[in-house]
Amino acid sequence: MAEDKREVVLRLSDITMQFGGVVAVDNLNLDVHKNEIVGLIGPNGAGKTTAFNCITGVYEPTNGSVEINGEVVIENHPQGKMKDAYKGKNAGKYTKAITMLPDKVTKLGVARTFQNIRLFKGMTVIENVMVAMHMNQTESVFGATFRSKKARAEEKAMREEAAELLKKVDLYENRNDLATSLPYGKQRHLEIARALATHPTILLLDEPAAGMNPQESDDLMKFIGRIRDEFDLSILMIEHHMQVIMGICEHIYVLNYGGQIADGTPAEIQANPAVIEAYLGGDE
Amino acid sequence: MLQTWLPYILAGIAVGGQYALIAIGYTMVYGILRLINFAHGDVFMWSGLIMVYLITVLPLWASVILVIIFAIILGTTIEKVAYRPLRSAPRMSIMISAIGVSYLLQNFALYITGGLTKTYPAINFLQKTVKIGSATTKMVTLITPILTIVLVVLLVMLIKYTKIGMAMRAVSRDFETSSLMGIDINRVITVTFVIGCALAAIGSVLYFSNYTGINPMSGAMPGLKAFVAAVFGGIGSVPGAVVGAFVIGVCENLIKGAGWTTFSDAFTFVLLIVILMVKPTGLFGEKNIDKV
Amino acid sequence: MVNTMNKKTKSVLSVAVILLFLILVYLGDTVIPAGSNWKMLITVIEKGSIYALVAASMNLLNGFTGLFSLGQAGFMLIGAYTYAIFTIPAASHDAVYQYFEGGVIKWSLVEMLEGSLGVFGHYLGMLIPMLGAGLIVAVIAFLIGIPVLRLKSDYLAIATLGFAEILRAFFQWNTLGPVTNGSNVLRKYTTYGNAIFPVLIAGICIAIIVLLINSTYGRAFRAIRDDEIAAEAMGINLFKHKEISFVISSFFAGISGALLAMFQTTINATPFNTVMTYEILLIVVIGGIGSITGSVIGAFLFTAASEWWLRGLDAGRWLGISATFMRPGFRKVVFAVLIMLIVLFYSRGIMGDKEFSWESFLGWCKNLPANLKAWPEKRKAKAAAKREAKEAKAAAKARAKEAAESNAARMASGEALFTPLEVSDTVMVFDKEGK
Amino acid sequence: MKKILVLALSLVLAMLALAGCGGGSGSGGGGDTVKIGVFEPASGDNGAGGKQEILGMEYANEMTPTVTIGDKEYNVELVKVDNESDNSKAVTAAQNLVSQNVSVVLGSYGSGVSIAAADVFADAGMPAIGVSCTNPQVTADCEQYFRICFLDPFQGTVLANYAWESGCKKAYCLSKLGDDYSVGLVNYFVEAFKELGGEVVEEQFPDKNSDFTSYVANAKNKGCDVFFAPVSTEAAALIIDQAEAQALGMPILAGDTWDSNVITDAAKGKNVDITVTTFYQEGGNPEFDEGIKEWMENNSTAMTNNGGNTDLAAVTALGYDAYFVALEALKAAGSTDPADVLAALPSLKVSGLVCGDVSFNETGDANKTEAFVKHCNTESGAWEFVKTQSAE
Repeated sequence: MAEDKREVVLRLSDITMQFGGVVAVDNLNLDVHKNEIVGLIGPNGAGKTTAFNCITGVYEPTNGSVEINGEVVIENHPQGKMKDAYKGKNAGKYTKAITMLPDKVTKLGVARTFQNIRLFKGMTVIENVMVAMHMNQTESVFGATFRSKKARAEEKAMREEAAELLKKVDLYENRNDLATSLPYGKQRHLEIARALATHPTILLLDEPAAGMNPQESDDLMKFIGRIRDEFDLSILMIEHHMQVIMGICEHIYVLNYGGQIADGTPAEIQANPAVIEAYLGGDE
Repeated sequence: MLQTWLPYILAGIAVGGQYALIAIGYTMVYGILRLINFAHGDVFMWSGLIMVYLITVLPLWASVILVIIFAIILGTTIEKVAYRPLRSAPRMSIMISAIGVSYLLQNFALYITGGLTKTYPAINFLQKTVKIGSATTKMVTLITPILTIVLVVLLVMLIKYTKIGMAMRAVSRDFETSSLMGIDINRVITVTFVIGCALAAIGSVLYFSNYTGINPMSGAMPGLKAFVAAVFGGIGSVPGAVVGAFVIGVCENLIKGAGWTTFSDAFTFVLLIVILMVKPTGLFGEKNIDKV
Repeated sequence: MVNTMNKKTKSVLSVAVILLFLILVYLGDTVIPAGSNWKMLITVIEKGSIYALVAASMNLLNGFTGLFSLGQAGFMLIGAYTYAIFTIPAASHDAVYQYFEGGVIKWSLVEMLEGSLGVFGHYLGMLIPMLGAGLIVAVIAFLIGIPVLRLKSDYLAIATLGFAEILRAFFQWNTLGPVTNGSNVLRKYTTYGNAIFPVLIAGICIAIIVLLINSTYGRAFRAIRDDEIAAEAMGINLFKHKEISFVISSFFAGISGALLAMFQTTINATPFNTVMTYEILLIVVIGGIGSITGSVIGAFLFTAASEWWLRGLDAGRWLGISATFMRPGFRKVVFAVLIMLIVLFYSRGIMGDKEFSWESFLGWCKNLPANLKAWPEKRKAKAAAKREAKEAKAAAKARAKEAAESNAARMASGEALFTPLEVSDTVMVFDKEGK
Repeated sequence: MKKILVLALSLVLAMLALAGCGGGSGSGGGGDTVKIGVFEPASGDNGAGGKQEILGMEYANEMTPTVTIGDKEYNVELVKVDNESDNSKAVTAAQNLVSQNVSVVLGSYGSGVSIAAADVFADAGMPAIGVSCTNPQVTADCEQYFRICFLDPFQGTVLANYAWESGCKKAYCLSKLGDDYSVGLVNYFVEAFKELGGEVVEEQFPDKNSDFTSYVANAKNKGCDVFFAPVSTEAAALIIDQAEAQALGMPILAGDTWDSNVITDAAKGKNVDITVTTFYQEGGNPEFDEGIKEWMENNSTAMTNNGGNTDLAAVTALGYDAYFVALEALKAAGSTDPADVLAALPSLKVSGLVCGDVSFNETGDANKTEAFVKHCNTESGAWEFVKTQSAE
């Protein structure tokens, strides 16, 4: 396997997530390089979304570490009750306990979408995008309430940028509609636009093509490629549509029952017997 | 030393047992519907109030049975009318509905009683004075904890070993999946309310035999305290609620005994906040993980 | 045309209406004699505007940030006491704090400032303790918020309710008597002279709340309400924003507490109990959770109904009907039933989550005759639709039952391990986290 | 369905609005009626007492339904409003009375609500006659408030003297948090009792409390020899019950609120020793006693409001007196204008009342120097007269 020369922007080392006695993610090691599109696949319940949640700070991994742009931002090792209950590997390897809340992770440039779309239901399309820009505004609540000059300027800039972004994802026409009134496919686009509004360097997409027909998936594929170039992103995506994954990912990781069973280029993965067995089911 | 504190401990155990009987209703309903049934304390108050009226025409045993039946009907009707239609509505709506029902029950009681305190009928057997060591107290003080424990053991057995008990556990664990498995959710919820209200009615007989005045607000404080007991023990856990109730009952009386009477009610809430901070799942509660 | 109304016209119109209202209130309070029934209208406007403010502040939390807090009465209590304590005239201290040797604070801010600044000082002396009331409440809310705001919805509700009860006991504590007068009422403090005062203050405060809601922070609050996890993923610091919302809401609850103190002319901790919080909550619900306009309308309706219109129900004579069942307490029963009807059948409240705007108002006025005319047909259509929906529901129910049965059978045979279960369209979706 | 409901609701509200406006103008025009406002609790903690006080006024109104003011005969109409024993509701309730154009207000039972409403009456220039509100703050600094009963400093001293004279050295004093009446009376009692050389233990119970076990136990444990609890009748019944259950073993002492059949009913057949000070001794005016009892027997609502029997409460007698004081004031004023009534009140002297003559001192309080001491006979369930006691 050829060594990737680009710098690593996201690295998971030995990430293990254990809920009670269930190991949802078992010793996952994964690298995302700059401008790379990486796929994370596996059958239902393989622990893909859990891995996402470990990266974004929603869950605290039981063991292992997450590095963003070469810096360890999350690290944990089995503690307390988990010390005895821990079933994973590399128990003694990590010693620190660094946690990070999801909003901090986002501020570090990691944005995500959700498997089951989580738009802000009571808000319009443009408001959904503007919310994501809130973290970058600097005016205090006092100034913002009383519409200081700075607040007005920031608000205006925000609105303009959001409009720009919406144009890029073909949602400008719908900007004043309620987010929930959009058709399903557009809601997916909006979720991605919203994630982009946080100015990420790494984008995590959780099943962006779920529920789409082949034509839509195809469009989405192109769309993802386009935003990667346009926004200079590195992308890690979970997907079931093999067509999408194989079409755009440069590197693919395969999970099954929490464990990492293979990684490699699309061609390598397609030829890997373990993967085929995981998907088609071997002899039980 | 014990001589001095015995009366407080006895009173605490008695009132704790009565809180426990109310708390079970809270904890079971919360376990299944994730709803703080604010009206539960008022069902308890109404049980007491109905007893006052029934006893004037019926013998004691018949009144007690009718009171229990009344509480069950009231509780299940509230569920059917005020909670069931809102089951798929946001969580806040159903809680507001519960508060509204509580407001209605209190005001209706206010209207019926004319705002006056009614004296609970004397049940001689329960109100007989007995002497334990240095303390003199009512018979009900001794009967309450025993009866409470017996009822709780029966209830725990029901939940553990019967089919409906199994269904209840399943529903409290996972509402959607249970309904997919063909469990009749509505029946489970109704049974939950039946059990909760019946116990509250029994609790009302014991409680009001001990503290014989009933007014429209009589249910509010015991209700809140019972809910705190349920949280303390770990919401959804029946034994937890009982332990919580006894702890609250005893502590409350010891605090009064220590001369901090101003803060006897406030203490319950301090306890609530401390437990929520330190162990939000309560003593026996289980942690559940949010799905993202 | 309604649609072409420009911004300037709208603001002129709004200012004109507000000014007219203020003038009417001012004149109303001055001109209407004490013995007139219309005086009740002024009383309702006073109390209604105070409740409108506290309801709006509660709506900011419950309706816009999605925090189910029940501590409002407790915060009003602190506000009321703070205001009262600093404005009791020096000469009245001995009478008010009769059991506590005149208390420890022997001066009144109003008198001090009045002495040096005249009438202006008088009002400044009222405004400063009122602002102080808000600030003290905000600080206390900040401290309470640190532990409490990490809790999930109903735990938060019960914890804030608990704090309110603790505060109430604290304020009645005899040891604090020299400051709070213990169990006894505080009275004789400076109150406002004309009903325009609470209306104006409440109006300004509500306007600030509206500005906040429409700012970028308000957007963040609504994001938290709609979806906490997504909001967090968008870089919104949940705790910080919940604290901001909680503190600001409490600040205004404190101000409204101070206004309530002035309205009542005497203050005592007992009535600031859970019933009061429930009443405020019900106002928010009646008006519409997520609509400030609704909270304001709700507050006036609630006050007018409970204090004025329905009083006849207690006295045995109402709308010309006399009946023996109309005795004290009947008013509250009718009132509670009305509220339950709203909660059950009209849970979006009067305004839903819409706000007042001139366009929609004028549009509504314009379409009213047409709508009224079309109403019978609409009703027919609706009935038909309802019938259809009912039939569809029954059919779906049957399907769901079938699916459940077959699922159960397949579960039993172990088949379901390999194939997904059927999910029917009407299987009840019960959202445990209330999203 | 929803639409209909919405429409119905808005219709009801619209009608309410009309009713609110229409009701006033309709009843305000009657030329031959003079309205007397009754500001009393009909619900809440003091509901029972308030109702008994209203009974006296109703009976008096039935006996003397008209009054001649100037040379014109007026029908007297009682306008009742429920202050819910709640200080925050009292203000609007009082405002409601004022807006109904009454000439004078009677009430209230319970001092807190009267203090709370005082400013409303003051602002409106409405004369108010306190009936059984004994806290000094009611009339202090309020020129519009008068009262026909004695005051707590007086009553507290009387009770302290009585306790001391019966050989009590250490008193347990219980009051209710946030209740001006009980806290105030306990305060005056403590002051006087300490001056006499006694010792006190003070405790307070919170709102809505119904568990008095620990308070009774505290009194016993601290070695007190008298249990002073001038609280509402609601709490009183519960205290008596616990006193019996735990064999309190010391006399219970209380103020005027306890002079009610609620107490005698609760104490009947129990081993408790209850003594109270009060305004009126049953049998002091046989004619009145018989009359009102007969009236109650023929009036089931009145009977219910009195707690189901015809035992007289002192506040009923006071309520009766208050009505006649109001009539006399109206006569003296010569008009139905509240301002004239207010002007007539300070110099008013009324005799022939059942609880003794009434004249007001400069703060507006009745000049009363005697209280009746009564003891509860637990066998017959009736009050027995002990003595009259003055403060000295």
